[in-house]
Amino acid sequence: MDDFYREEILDHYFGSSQRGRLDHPSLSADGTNPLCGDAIHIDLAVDEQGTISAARFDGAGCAISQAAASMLTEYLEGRTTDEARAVSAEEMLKMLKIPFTPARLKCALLGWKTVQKALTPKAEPDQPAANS
Amino acid sequence: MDDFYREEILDHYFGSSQRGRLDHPSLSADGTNPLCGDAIHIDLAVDEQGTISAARFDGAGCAISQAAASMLTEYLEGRTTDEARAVSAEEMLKMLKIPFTPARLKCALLGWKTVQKALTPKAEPDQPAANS
Amino acid sequence: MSSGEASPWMTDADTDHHLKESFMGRAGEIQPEPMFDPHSIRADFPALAREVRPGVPLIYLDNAATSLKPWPVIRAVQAYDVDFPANVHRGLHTLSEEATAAYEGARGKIARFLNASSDSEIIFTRGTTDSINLVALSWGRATLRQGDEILLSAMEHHANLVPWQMLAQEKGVVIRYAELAPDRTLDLDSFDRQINERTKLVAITAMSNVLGTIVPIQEITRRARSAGAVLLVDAAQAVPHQRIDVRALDVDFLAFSGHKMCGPTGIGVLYGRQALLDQMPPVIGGGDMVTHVDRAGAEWNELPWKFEAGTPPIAQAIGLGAAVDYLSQFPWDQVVALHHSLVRRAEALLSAIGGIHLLTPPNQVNGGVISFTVDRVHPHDLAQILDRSGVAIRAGQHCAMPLHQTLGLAATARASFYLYNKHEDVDVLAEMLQNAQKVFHRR
Amino acid sequence: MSSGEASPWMTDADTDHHLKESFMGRAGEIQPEPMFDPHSIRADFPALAREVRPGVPLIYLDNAATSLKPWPVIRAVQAYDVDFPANVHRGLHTLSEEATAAYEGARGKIARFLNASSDSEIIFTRGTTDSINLVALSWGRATLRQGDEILLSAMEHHANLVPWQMLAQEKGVVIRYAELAPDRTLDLDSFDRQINERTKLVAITAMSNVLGTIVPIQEITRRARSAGAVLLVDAAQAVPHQRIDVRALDVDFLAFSGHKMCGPTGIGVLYGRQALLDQMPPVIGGGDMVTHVDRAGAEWNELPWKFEAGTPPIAQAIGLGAAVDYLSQFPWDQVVALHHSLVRRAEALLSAIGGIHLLTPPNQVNGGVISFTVDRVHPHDLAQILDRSGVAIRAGQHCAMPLHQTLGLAATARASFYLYNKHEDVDVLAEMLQNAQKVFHRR
Ligand SMILES: Cc1ncc(COP(=O)(O)O)c(C=O)c1O
Ligand SMILES: Cc1ncc(COP(=O)(O)O)c(C=O)c1O
Ligand code: FES
Ligand code: FES
Repeated sequence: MDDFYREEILDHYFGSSQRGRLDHPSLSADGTNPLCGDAIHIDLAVDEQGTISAARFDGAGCAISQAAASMLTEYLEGRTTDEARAVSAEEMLKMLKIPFTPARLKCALLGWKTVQKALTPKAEPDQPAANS
Repeated sequence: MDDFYREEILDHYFGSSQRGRLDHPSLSADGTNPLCGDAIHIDLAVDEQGTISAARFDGAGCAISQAAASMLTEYLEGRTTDEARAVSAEEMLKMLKIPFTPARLKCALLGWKTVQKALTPKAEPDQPAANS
Repeated sequence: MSSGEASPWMTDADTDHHLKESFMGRAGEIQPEPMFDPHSIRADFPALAREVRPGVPLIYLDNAATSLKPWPVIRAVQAYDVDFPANVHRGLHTLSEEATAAYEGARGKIARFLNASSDSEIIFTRGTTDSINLVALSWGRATLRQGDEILLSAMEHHANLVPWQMLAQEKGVVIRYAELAPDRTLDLDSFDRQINERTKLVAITAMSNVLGTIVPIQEITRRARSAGAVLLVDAAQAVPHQRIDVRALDVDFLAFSGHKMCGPTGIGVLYGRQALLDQMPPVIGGGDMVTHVDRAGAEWNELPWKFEAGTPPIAQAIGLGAAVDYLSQFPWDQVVALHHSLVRRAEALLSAIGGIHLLTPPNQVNGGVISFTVDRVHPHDLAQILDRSGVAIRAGQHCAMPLHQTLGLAATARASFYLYNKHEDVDVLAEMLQNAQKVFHRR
Repeated sequence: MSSGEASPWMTDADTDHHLKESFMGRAGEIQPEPMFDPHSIRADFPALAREVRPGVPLIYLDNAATSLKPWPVIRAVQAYDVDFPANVHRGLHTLSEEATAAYEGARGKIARFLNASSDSEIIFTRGTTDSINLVALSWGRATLRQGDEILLSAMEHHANLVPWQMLAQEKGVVIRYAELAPDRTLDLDSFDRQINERTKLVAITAMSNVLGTIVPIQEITRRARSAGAVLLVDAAQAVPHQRIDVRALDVDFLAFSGHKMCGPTGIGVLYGRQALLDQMPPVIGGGDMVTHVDRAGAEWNELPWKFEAGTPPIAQAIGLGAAVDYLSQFPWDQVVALHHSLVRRAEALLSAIGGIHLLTPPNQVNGGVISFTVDRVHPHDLAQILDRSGVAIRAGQHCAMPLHQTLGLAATARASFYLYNKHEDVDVLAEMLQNAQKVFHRR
């Protein structure tokens, strides 16, 4: 019916089991979409082998940004941090299967960018998102 | 031939007997046309009865501004300062008999404005024209 | 605006009358003509004829962001480019004289439109933002001292907020905010508590771009005057939607943009009281704002050119003049009534749907803006879903983040009307909102 | 530009080559096409079809003030007003996305036109004057300290003079001037004497709007670099007349206007080196230049939007993009050669008349400007007399009063050419100048 807001996207938006925070995340980061002020928080638990045992997202935003974050965190669980780092923006967009306008691109990539930020070795100490 | 630059205007422009300075002017003033930077100096000699015995103009500028100043100073000689003060902008334009565009209006009225300035009782001490 | 619907703070009959006079122009002489009909002018706006995509006509409800442009304005801009594309002021040739006459003629039209005392009080700028910054960088930097106060309201657009914050940072000036009343109109009691003898400037919007409500400027003027403060009015929304008389309102500065009132982009106006403008230093230096320059320094030109350095937006000023002509032909009290009735209709239809929360204060004098949130649907998703039906609304914080913080909302959706919008547009909006709810509610 | 005609300071073959490369773009790949013919494009410029008064066609020789506009530019502006008259950046609806794509697309075109490193280095402004003032108010106010020096040349336009004088006044900065050589070209020896370790900024025109001569920017860059000074180039005349490659020229800031290069009024560009722009504070506050605002303060947006507060000149930026496309289709070395040959022809014809004094240095690389005085005829009278024959020239000081003071001239007349001017235009100019002499010489 609506290729943007199809079943799968809305499932991730409303009923994601990935939504939430970890008590003791190994890595985490906050990201903001400057166009709208929406923010995403990412928590990752990484075991000694470098495998992501749990990934969670939290935040408020549009269906696209939240669904994307949900899909990505789901995908990351069980994968290594190296594999996670290797996920490209294009792969993120492919997961979403949505025809993107420039404005929605930032929505689609908000979670992905925040994950990349969490995975960046020399990540600065986390700052509260500006406008959450 | 050319209704702007007709004989009379050019006579005043090139051969005006009004051009020059007075040795001991009773009143004088400087005026500038901000559009072009052209400047006019006006000297008036006024006798005890308030009659303008001599009027001179000096300066560099377009034919219109110089001719207008020449015509006006010629007209003023023998008239009282009250009569001089009463000369309106319209009368000045009538003397010139030229169809005026807005830009040339400032040319036509430069001498007239400077005369009015010279005649203004509380005229500030004369300043050298900015751009002469 | 039917006379029964006055905002609660307009209790004083006199104020009410003045307000109407100054906002509505010839409101006194009630016109016997038939009610203004938006259908009659839709053909003037070529964008209304377009389809957003094949088979989907445009329903443009983003007028608070920018209005559509009518043919007379488009043609006026084109006439400059085609017939007399010359620079102004400095040329003696015919094209330059024509351009100068058209450019200065537009200034005159705007002066008369606002009932300014003289053309010298009309400074052409790039827009409202530019106009307000001009006051901040000129009057503000020259006048304000550490400890002075600027009074704003809780509902200002960033354009009337950030310039003052930048100035406050530089000068050690204190910014205060007049709060909203519980019904989200301006709280005049709060205003009275915030204004004091240190208040050097009151800078306030005449109409909120989020709430649509109209601020009673004469109430503000009276208060600013008795505090001895200068009054700047952000009229970006008010000038397109009301008739503004700067002398009746007795304001010091008034800023607005061409593009929200049928004019081109790239042009705006700062009205300033001559006595203030005369004292103010220029901000931007260059050609045309000087009478003399030498290696040591320069002398400033007279008003308004002192504030118009360089080649101005000539075609755009001429276009704005055409927009003023265009708008002036309508019985303006009826246009005001149209905007008001569109909002009333939207209020009624949207409240009936359920799950929709209106931000716009109910039953207020409103210049044609309605903001809302829809349960479970993020405003941006809403805007996108509506767009597929050709309905253009705006989502986000509408450059009014502090207002959204005050209201505790991350983002809102906004529909805003202008003189070509019809009641059917509101009906489609309501229908499409229900459609969006269905998409999001189906589980 | 025939290769024999190099300016005297272009002695170094290498510099000469670089200069040509950066100014003339693909000059290396000499085109085999037939010589660029201005007749072939005159139909693109509707103003050329007009009569100044019945029976008197327009001969437009005031291009240094503003150029005529071709249909593709007029149509691009109109397309925005007709098809997608929406605000940019903040909207999710189709019109807004189309407007944003067109606006940012224009930025991309300009970045490529200038060979900038990134679109972020292209700031849309209102024009050259606005661009230069932006640097003065942002970089200048943040960086310069008492005793620092700014080096200008004797031939600057007020736009590249007054902003620095205002800054100097505020900051106690010293302004120095590189003088002209006796042939009225820039005296590089004087430049070398004026630049020193206190010089923090060199701000210089790339082409004089009065003399028409082209300043060897790479020579200037080299000197600014070794002094450790920032280099700003006023390219208001150069961008319309030459191909500019900001990376080859290695400049820090470059300012120009749309209206002198076939674009609309109301738009200009500041190119800035990203590393500098990144450090610079914004000047104008408002919407779009922030990512976050609360009552306490704001966070700035990234480049280029940090410097573009409020609704930008959308239609005008799109029009400038169209102008860049329009100009880019021509073999530019041939256009440069055309301008040069028009000036050569004017030089030859005017010198032959007698009583005419050319200001424009003879036999120099010239971008299409010739200035002169005529004995006994004031330049304004001259302009007026020529106008009656449809010939549009400019008279006065051309916003370069200090240059005129240096030259000891109260005013000059200027004819300036662009790519639609033909040799016949020069012939008519010469004829009409003789006619004017007759009017004034008849006694
Ligand atoms: C060399 C030069 N610099 C600056 C300017 C100012 O340009 P604008 O008036 O478009 O701001 C001009 C044109 O007037 C110019 O010729
Ligand atoms: C109330 C208000 N003030 C200021 C502005 C800024 O206007 P502009 O973007 O045209 O400078 C707007 C519109 O965006 C507005 O609605
Ligand atoms: S609208 Fe904010 S992330 Fe999509
Ligand atoms: S042109 Fe200067 S006074 Fe006429």
